[in-house]
Amino acid sequence: MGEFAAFTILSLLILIPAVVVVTSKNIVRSALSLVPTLLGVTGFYVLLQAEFVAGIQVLIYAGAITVLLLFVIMLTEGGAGLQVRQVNEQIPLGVTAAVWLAFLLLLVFSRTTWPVAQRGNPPAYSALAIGNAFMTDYVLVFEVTSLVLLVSLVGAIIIARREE
Amino acid sequence: MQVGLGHYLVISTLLFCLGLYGVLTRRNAVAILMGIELMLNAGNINLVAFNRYVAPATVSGHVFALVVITLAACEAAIGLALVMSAYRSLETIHVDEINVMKW
Amino acid sequence: MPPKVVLDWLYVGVFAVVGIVLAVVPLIVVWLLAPQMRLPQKELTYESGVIPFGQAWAQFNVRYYLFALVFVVFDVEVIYLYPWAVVFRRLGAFAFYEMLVFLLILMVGLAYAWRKGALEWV
Amino acid sequence: MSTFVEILKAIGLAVLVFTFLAVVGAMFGVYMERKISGWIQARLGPKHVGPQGLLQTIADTVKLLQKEHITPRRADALIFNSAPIIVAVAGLLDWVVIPFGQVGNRFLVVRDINIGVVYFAAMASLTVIGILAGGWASNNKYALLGGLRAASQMISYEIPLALGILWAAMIAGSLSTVSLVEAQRGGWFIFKVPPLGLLAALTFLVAATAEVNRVPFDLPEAESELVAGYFAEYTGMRFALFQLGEYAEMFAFAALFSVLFLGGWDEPSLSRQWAWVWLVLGAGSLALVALIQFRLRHVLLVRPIFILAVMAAGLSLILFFGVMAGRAQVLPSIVWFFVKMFTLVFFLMWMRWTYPRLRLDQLLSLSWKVLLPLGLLNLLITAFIITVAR
Repeated sequence: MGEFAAFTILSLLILIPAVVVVTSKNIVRSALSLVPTLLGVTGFYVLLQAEFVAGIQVLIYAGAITVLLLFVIMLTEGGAGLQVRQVNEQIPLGVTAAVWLAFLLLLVFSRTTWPVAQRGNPPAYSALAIGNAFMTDYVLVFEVTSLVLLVSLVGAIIIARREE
Repeated sequence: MQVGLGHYLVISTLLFCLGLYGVLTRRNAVAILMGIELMLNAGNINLVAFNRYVAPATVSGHVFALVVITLAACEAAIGLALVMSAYRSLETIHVDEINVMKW
Repeated sequence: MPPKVVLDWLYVGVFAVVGIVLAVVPLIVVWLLAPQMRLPQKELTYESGVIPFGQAWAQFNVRYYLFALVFVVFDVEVIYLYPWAVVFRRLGAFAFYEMLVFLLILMVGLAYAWRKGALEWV
Repeated sequence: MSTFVEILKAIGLAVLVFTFLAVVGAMFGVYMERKISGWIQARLGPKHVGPQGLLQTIADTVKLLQKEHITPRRADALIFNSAPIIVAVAGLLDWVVIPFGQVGNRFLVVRDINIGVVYFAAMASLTVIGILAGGWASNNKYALLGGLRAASQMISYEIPLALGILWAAMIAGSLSTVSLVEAQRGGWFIFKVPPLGLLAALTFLVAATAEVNRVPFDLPEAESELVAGYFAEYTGMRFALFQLGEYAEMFAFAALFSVLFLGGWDEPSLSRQWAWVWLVLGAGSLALVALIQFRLRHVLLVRPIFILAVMAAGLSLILFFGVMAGRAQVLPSIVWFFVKMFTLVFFLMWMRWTYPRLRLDQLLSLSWKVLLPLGLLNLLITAFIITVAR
């Protein structure tokens, strides 16, 4: 009961700002509406008992990626873009594609029986379990991640500084 | 009422389609990136939800989610670097006006 | 009774809601107590007493972006250090070498950014 | 049903913590700041409202409550009004994981979240969004510039901050604040693996000072060049909310520093044969008190030192007699928490009048070229020492 109430509140917290994100005429408001959506997703992770992922979601998405987006908005158009039309002429196409995809996916979901496990409890201390997984089973993922980070750092610096 | 896997899948589907709509209809490159972030978040909800309901004792889904978050950060960094670069050479970040391949 | 994790964050949620309410209350009190007289001069943007010109929403230096960029990459790196910090004592030297490789690769990135002047504020 | 009780409990605690922050953090903090600033500048500071001006901030709050709210015509009203709330709430949320002390087997902490320090870092990073939103929504050149500067400064120092947190978490092998304090029973982390513990603590302290935008890292709010930075356009209570968030954050970082490196609520304990150290310390501080009282009575500059010396003398003598009387815990743990937190806050305020403001380029290179490599190396060397080289 309580779980369902929390789930409903969080769903609204995710979906309503998400609608603002994709429809607002003001790009800064779009970017700021991203924050409640991301925090709602954090709430989902908590309900799913993925505590560490929840913390990281706030730290990276809300604390870093949103800030990066806001920076770029302020460094490019900022408020100057407020008068400019923000949407292109593809609205009918966009609506069709989104609704059709949603319909298709929901249809598929409703017809599939997932192999839901009846037993097993999530690890109580998820950071510990994740650390163990990274250091043993997923060690290759872990090391390659650092390469991905390195490449994206180098690439982004090259792209952003090109003309100096 | 119990919250099951299906509930999470429905919400993540809706979020994904909202993101898709944003990507298809926005002119502003930064707004398109925001749409992509929404879609990645929807994917992440699925990863963690499947982990919880299909294999609750493991953390593989959490690990994938972390990797996706990492990739989202890298994608945002590179994508926004491209936006900055386009803005500096073409004075616009509206993707329908960036239509020349070489300046 | 929800599991500890959910309960912990339930508190966080309640704190956020109560915090917002308590932060709005003084604003309502002000709205009730304070005098209100709208004057066009009062609502001008403050620019040290000079009549403001132009929009503040103008462009700024690209440098800000470069720092934000390096920040995002290193912030992501740090999230991998947290789980490592919890387990590495249990796993011993092996975990140390894994992290050494991870950090060395990233230090190359830092050195590159340094070399290319992305950490320079000119 | 029990969930409902928990929610009521959470609401009660939230009101309690918010009141605590408003009274101790903002009101007393502002008073302390003004008094100390006054003394260091050889002034008296607030003096007229209440004994020694103690009620000055309450008078100020009442005044702020009656001030008109002005929203500049060209501002984005919705974002403009919500930005101070974001900053204040982020400051409040930090306090969920701060442990105040221990009574018997119970810990005085709102919730001991498993990933406490990650949570703290995450909530602290939310402040940046509020500041950036406030600076942009004002549509004011000073405010936007201040907001951008504040944001780039805060994000630059978040990494060294996280490395400092990680250092302590690594030694304790845990991310929860309570177990971090418990792990320091035997020795505070600032003394661990000398001198690397001290180095990590200093990295963290510098980064924390920058993170809360205090001198010498206060250029986002530099009153002499940017008027007031990102809150230039904010009036009355909305300005007060920004201040509340800022002070809440400052006290939270001071508390976190003591949790990470100074043993939190842990009492500094010496065994019986070392108890004379307390006596020596107490006698020394008493001598200092006497010197200031009889010789330098009229020099305002030494008053902060006087207060510190009185505190040190009192605490060391109490500790001495407590140890001699054979008590395991001389003072309640919550006292120690407050002593450590206020000493650090005092230190931050002292620094404000000691160091000049850094330039933006100096500030950024301090973070990226000194603190970040230092923090990473410190982490690696410490990890090497405690695993491989043992």
